[in-house]
Amino acid sequence: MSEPPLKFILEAALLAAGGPLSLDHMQTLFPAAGIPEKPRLKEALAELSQDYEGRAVEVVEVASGWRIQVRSAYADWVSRLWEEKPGRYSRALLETLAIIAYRQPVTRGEIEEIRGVSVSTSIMRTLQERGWIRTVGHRDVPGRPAMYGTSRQFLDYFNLKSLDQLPTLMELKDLDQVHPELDLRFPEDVPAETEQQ
Amino acid sequence: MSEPPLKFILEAALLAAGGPLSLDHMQTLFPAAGIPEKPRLKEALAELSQDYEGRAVEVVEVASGWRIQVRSAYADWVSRLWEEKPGRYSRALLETLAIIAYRQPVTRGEIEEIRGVSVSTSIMRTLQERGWIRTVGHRDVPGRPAMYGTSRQFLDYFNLKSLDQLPTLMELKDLDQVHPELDLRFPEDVPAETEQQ
Amino acid sequence: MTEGVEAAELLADDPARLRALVRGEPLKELPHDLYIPPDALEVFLETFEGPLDLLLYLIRRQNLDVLDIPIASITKQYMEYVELMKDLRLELAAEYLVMAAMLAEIKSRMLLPRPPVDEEEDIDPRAELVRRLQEYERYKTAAEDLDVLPRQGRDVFPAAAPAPGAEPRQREPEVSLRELLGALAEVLGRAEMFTHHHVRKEALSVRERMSRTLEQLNSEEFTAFADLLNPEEGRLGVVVGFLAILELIKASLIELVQTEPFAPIYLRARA
Repeated sequence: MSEPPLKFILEAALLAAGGPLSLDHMQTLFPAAGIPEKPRLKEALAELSQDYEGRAVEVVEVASGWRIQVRSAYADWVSRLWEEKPGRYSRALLETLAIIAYRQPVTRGEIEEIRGVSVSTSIMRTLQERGWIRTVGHRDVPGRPAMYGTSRQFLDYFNLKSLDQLPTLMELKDLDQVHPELDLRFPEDVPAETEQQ
Repeated sequence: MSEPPLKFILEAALLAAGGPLSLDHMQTLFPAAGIPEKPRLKEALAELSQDYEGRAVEVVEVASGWRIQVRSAYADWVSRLWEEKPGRYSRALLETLAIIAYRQPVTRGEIEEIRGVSVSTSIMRTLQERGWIRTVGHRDVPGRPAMYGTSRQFLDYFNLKSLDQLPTLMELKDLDQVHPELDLRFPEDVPAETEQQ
Repeated sequence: MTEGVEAAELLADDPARLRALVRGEPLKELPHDLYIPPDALEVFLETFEGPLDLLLYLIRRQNLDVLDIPIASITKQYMEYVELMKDLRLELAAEYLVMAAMLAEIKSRMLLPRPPVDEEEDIDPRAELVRRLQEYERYKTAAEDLDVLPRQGRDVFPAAAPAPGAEPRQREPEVSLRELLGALAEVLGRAEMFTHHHVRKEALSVRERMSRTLEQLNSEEFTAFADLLNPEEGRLGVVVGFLAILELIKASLIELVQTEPFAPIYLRARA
């Protein structure tokens, strides 16, 4: 069998190695009689690099040699490869979120008064990181506590046009009868654009 | 930024994964609104496969999904990447593995009966440690011996999609059918032509 | 991605290391019936995978069919090998000896005259041996076929590339509206908010608007009242905006300034 082009031998070695190879290391892949000179190797790597134009991979030189890597433009998809299964939010978090939705603008102290227990800082942080609540001002009392309200993302995530679409507090007493037209789909069914923004 | 072609997204994911991905797993890489149907994925994999024509890599379907692998034509160069040569397996191990693959579910006693010798514990352990065989149940006889079967990794390792792709087993010839009138003369007395068939 | 080192015993032995020794002496003379070169003998002795394997070898060496075994000569050759092996690998001998006994039995049965009465039922004494040999040969061949299949790490290699910038991500938990409302219903039940928190039939959009209005205001500068009400929202929108401002004033969250009657009204958050 005739020998394949040098660039493909390097492609094979780099992808099989799954990491960088130095030029010295690349030379050890060849039998003593046919070791390519380093300029030849660099040339072949350049050709390979050209072949990869527009593809998902690229040839880059790093500290320990050359490697083939996935272009960062693909990070969004690739990241999801390793996505961990989503956890579940605690009851405390959901209650806090519900109180903010219904009583906004509301301070943490007021939430605690309603719930009868303290609200942890991590719950408030999680809700803010998720983009569902934000600080809308500060109550003019000693300590100037922050007041929280829900965000546009909150409405989007739950597929609501406005908070008015939520059942009133009175109606909440009998949850299953209220608002038959209300979209009570589970978020899994909701299109992703509304989830990810 | 406009989305890159599906085949390149799959190329990125398969190379980043460094191993097989099922179609189901590939679908999880996309946001809920834009999950490609499985036929679309297969189509894109076929396109990718075509792009790889003549290159050092190929797209293959194995038991646990699709993977990108370096073609066997490059084994000479690639195997020099590592100091250690891949282990050759003893005939005892390969015969044991073959019996499990073709006869599963099968007990160790049955394997020994076929081979006419005992099967060493270290062979069974090696096969299990490699993840090629697993206990699939217990035979309902005294001692409840374990029954073994092959795993998906076994198929992946040997580049197979399913057990159907194993080479066909030699056919058994029936003594009575081949020799309807059994000649019980001493074979030494039989003319040589009939011996040599 | 290397194959890793297998247990030494699983690696095929290096043939160069093998020496056939008989009673401690290197083997010089070969048994008369062994028509194989000495080097090959050394290897074979080490690599037979049991009595069936050895028998198959003896049969194949003479190009014979498994179905037509010359029992007498095969038995003789088999015994010679077993003698050799007894010297080399005592622990293997037991299985080989069982086979030797079986062969001897078949041979003797074939020597005996057959009683004419069970002519019909008479079965070839070799039948069971043939069945086992065939069965073994199938898997021996299957193992050889398996050995030449392209293998990961030997013939083909998984292709991998690092993906800088792609990090494992924790997916956000999903929440359904039902869950959210359920949580609220529960907390309300617990807090008996219906009495305690004097809940009116209050449009939630007012509360929402209160949040939004508060955000628009700050304590450093005044915002014109009119700027907070957008006529494009329609009559209802303006009313909701107005109610929100009234609620905020009532809750002392904002202050309202008007320098003289009919002058523009300004609002700011209470510092």
